[in-house]
Amino acid sequence: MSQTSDIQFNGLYAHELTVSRSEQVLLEDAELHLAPSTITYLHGENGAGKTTLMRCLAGLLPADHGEVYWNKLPITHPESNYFQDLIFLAHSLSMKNELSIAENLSFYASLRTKVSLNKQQLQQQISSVLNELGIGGLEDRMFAELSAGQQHKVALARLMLEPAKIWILDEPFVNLDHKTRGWLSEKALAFKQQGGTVLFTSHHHIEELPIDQSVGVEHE
Amino acid sequence: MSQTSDIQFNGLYAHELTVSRSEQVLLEDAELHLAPSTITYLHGENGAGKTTLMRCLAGLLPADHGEVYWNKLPITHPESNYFQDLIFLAHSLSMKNELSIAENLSFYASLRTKVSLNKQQLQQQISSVLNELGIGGLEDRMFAELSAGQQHKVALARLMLEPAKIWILDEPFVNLDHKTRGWLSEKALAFKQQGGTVLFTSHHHIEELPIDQSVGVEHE
Amino acid sequence: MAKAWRWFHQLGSPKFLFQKTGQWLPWIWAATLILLVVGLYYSLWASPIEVRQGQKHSVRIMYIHVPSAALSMVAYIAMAIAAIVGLVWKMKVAFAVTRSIAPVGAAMTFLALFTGSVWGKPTWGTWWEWDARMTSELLLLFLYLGFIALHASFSDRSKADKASSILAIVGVINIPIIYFSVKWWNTLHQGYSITEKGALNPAFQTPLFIMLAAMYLLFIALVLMRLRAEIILRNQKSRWVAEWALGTSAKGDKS
Amino acid sequence: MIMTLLRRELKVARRNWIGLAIPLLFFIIVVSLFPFAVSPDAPVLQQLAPGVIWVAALLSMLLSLEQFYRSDYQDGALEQLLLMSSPTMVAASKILAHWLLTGLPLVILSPLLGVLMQINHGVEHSTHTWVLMLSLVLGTPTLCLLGAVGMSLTLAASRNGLLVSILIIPLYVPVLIFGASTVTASLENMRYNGELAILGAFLLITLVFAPFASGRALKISVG
Amino acid sequence: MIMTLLRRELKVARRNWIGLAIPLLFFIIVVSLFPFAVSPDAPVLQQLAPGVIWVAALLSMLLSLEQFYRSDYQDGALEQLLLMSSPTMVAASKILAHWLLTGLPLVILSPLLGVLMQINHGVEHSTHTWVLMLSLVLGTPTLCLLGAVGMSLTLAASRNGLLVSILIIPLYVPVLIFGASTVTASLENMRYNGELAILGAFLLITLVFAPFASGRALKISVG
Ligand code: HEM
Ligand SMILES: Nc1ncnc2c1ncn2[C@@H]1O[C@H](COP(=O)(O)OP(=O)(O)OP(=O)(O)O)[C@@H](O)[C@H]1O
Ligand SMILES: Nc1ncnc2c1ncn2[C@@H]1O[C@H](COP(=O)(O)OP(=O)(O)OP(=O)(O)O)[C@@H](O)[C@H]1O
Ligand SMILES: [Mg+2]
Ligand SMILES: [Mg+2]
Repeated sequence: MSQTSDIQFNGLYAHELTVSRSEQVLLEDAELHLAPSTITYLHGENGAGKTTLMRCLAGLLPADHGEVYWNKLPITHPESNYFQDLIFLAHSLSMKNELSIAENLSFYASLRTKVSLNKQQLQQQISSVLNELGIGGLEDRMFAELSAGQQHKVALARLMLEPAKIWILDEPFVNLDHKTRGWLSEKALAFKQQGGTVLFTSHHHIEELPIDQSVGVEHE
Repeated sequence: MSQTSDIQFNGLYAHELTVSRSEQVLLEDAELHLAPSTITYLHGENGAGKTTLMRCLAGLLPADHGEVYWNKLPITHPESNYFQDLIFLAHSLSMKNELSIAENLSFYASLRTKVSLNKQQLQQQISSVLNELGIGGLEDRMFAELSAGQQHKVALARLMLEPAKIWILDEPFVNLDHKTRGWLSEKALAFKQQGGTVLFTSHHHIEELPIDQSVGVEHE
Repeated sequence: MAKAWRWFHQLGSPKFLFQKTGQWLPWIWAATLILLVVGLYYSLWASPIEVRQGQKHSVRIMYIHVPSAALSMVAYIAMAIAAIVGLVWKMKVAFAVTRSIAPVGAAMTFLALFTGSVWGKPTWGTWWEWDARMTSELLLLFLYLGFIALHASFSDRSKADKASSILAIVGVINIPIIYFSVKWWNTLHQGYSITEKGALNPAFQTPLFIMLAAMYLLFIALVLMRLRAEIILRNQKSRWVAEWALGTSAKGDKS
Repeated sequence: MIMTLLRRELKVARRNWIGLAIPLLFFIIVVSLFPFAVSPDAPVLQQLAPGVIWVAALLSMLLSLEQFYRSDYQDGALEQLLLMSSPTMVAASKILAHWLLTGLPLVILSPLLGVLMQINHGVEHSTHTWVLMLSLVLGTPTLCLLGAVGMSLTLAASRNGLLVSILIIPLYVPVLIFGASTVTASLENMRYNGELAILGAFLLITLVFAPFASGRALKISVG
Repeated sequence: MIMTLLRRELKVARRNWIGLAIPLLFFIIVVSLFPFAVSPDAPVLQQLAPGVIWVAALLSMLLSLEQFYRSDYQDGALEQLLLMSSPTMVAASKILAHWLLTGLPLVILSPLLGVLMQINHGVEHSTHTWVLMLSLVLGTPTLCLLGAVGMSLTLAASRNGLLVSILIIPLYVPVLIFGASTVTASLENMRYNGELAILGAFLLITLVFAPFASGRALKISVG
């Protein structure tokens, strides 16, 4: 039952969320509010249910019970533009091994209907982001022929190329060197300042990234 | 040219190693010595060539030039028992999604000819390692149904189940929670104390793990 | 109407269904056994022997063949209906029902094929002929096996349920298409030169009807038994299952 | 969405052109085996031609299914697509791309196989070849559509390329029957409009329900 | 080594018992497509039987091959195996396991398909069935061996590596021709010893070089 009128919160709001995996309840009647202009850190031990919760918030995993709202509308509501506003980066990087970096990135960028760049502008933007990430000049390298960290960087480049209002990032700092961690933290802060909502997990403390809210998931 | 008699070093010794990837020389005439009872930390930015070097040391990637010796014998020498002595954990976890944790682990353990445990002993040992790692009781869970960190823990469990003299670990701390990082550091120290050689990479500083040697790979 | 809806919703509760079927099952089994004994007596001893084409005793196969062939199709339709209920009304018990019907339905299909070809050897002189009915029965078996195989290849039960239910629904849309295609296809190439089925001797009718009823009941009984096991399996964690398990074990101790 | 996805599939396919060539090669090899295995006589081959070519087409479409969906699932791209568009849309785009990249080449290649199987033996005109192509044009999209449903259902299932074949081959049978008999009718100088109409009807039915069913299945697989 | 690997393959297979059943079901289903496509008449089917059954066996072996090697490669298990044993040994164990798990069941199932394809139509004895089984016993291991070489070469999926997989399918053709013609000879009441001997010779040759070649290829793929 989606009682649309009840929800007064902007941003992402999860109401009475119950999620289970392998017949094991991971989350029970949880309430979670990710307001605009905040960075939320999701922590918990291995297997606590962070990834599961994120997939549920991203609408990929059906909840057993409860509802997720984006700007007061249920995310499954036909008028909700949640999926336009969301970038979800998961453990898997969602890139094609057979395509080059530039091809992979421009594919996702052009799937966003809001993007109205022409081809050349997009290529330029891609080049400049890759440059910032220290993999400039590798635009035409196959994705499979990159090191683990370089592959991860390519996935992160999407954050700069696609307009969004909420980022859900599952362990975005994994495999990255120190410089790139700094870069990502900086970008997350800038995104927040522009009114963006960020939810991320990490097993390491990221000193560069001040967080506004910290949510723990616990295994009983 | 394998000049066996020349090498006077015990442990792993790489002589005049030249390695390239995508027509780009990553390592040129490098010398590297990993003595017994040492822990070596391999560092470098993303894409510097750490993984490439490790695969080369593990004998999986042919070097352009140079030779790798294990206890004074080239690792490709028929009498070398390097491959009996080595555990190499790579970015990919080498586990079957369709098998349970216990089945995956006992497969690798029983491939080691030196292991002479009977089945029951092996199962007991597996259970106790998994318990230490906080995933006790999940022996019969399919590998695919684990969280990212839990999958990583299973791969690490191999270190405890197979006898070895050298560990080459590519980013072993990734995706692990704090407790498990402590566990791994402890085990690496114990291994070193028993004469083991450890080579590992990590982009985060692991405070619990004192290192004996630090090798940097650099991209020009 | 409202009453019917409430009944429907109550059936959706695993606990309620488990208790009710527990009450019904003994009666169903009793009726099945009685009808089976009577039906088998009639069909194996008391029925006349078909003299046409020198079949003799092989005609007795009919009393198993016809009911199992009929059931094989009814069962698939029932499975598809349960699948729709599960997907549309999100009623989890319905998935347990599809899962319980599938193997029993597949067994019926196999039985129909097996008895059919055993019967075919003495009457037509061949184990197999690409006749429309036989062929669509074979395809039905493949559909069942596909359902079972698909369900078994998931480790996550709720995914397995939903995916295989979609398959069951797609399959049921295709069954009439398959049947008519096959019929059309075979008659194009050759007529029914083998045997004309049809006008059944009334002497065969009574035992056949008894056997039909018996096989239907047997089918229902088997499905319900599987369903109960399935419900327990799926609700291991709930309190009533624990209580039930304790109750039965306590009873077991007493006896 | 459809155009972007199509462009990407084309790019992947160009990179991995062998992956595309293999089903085609398979198509040719399966067909050209029959002269060896059965008999090289033209009349015999001609009689077998419709069936053999159709079975080969069906099998090669099946072969390509796996590669077409599985990789998007494994590397997480499917998940991203579902986030950005409706499941039915994602399924429809994949199906269209699949047909353009494997169904269409089969259709284009079929006259060659007609020659191999002596389909025009004893006649001057090439009507039979046209009928063969027409039947494939109408039939192969249905195969794609049904295959997509099967494939999306098996994505999350433990890895097994052949499972999907078992699920959908029974569904393929009607298409196969009418596809092959269209050509057979033409060979026997009978009318084949009826068969073609039925193939068209199959196509319409599956066009309506398959993208939806496949989309639902994709959503379940990812969940 | 061989035993351990075999045991693991058996475990994967048992866990995934469906995985074992599926190539078999595929085999049956492919064969049963031909009556639909060609004709349900017994004499026609009988004539087609050797070719069709052999093609189906080949396809089902070929398709299961993919799954058999690819998964070990993708999850890195192959790399670990190569670290612990000689490449030839690894290849030989995989090949043996593959044959036991897919080739052997095909052979055992083939009489059933003989019935479906009316192979004994018009005769009282069942010699044809025996010849069919014999040809498969000699032929399927060769298919496994050749397939293993092709598969290991194509694992790394680098572009020129894939080219080789096109070369392996033509290598199958001689086996297929002699396999099918053994049975055809029997159907025509001719001697088939010659064909069987050639199948045996193929087996011996591949037995000698394939595990070695496949091992080398595995090593290259992993590098
Ligand atoms: C593998 C072989 C066979 C298969 C798969 C098969 C399948 C079927 C099916 C699906 C039905 C329909 C049941 C219903 O509508 O309720 C049926 C009915 C029947 N079959 Fe068979 N059959 C086979 C062989 C035979 C043979 C060899 C005979 C006898 C010579 C036979 C005699 C009958 C009769 C008498 C009926 C009931 C008459 C009717 O309802 O039309 N069948 N069979
Ligand atoms: N596909 C799956 N099927 C069934 N159970 C699963 C599946 N994936 C994860 N689980 C279980 O669900 C629980 C939560 O997993 P999840 O991936 O959400 O953990 P996590 O907090 O992200 O852990 P990590 O830090 O290791 O990534 C774990 O106990 C895990 O075993
Ligand atoms: N399969 C490959 N083919 C061609 N080039 C590759 C391949 N893998 C990596 N490279 C290139 O080789 C260089 C070294 O890669 P390597 O994986 O060794 O880096 P790394 O130090 O392990 O980096 P990371 O910290 O990101 O894991 C990189 O520039 C990368 O682009
Ligand atoms: Mg996680
Ligand atoms: Mg690396």
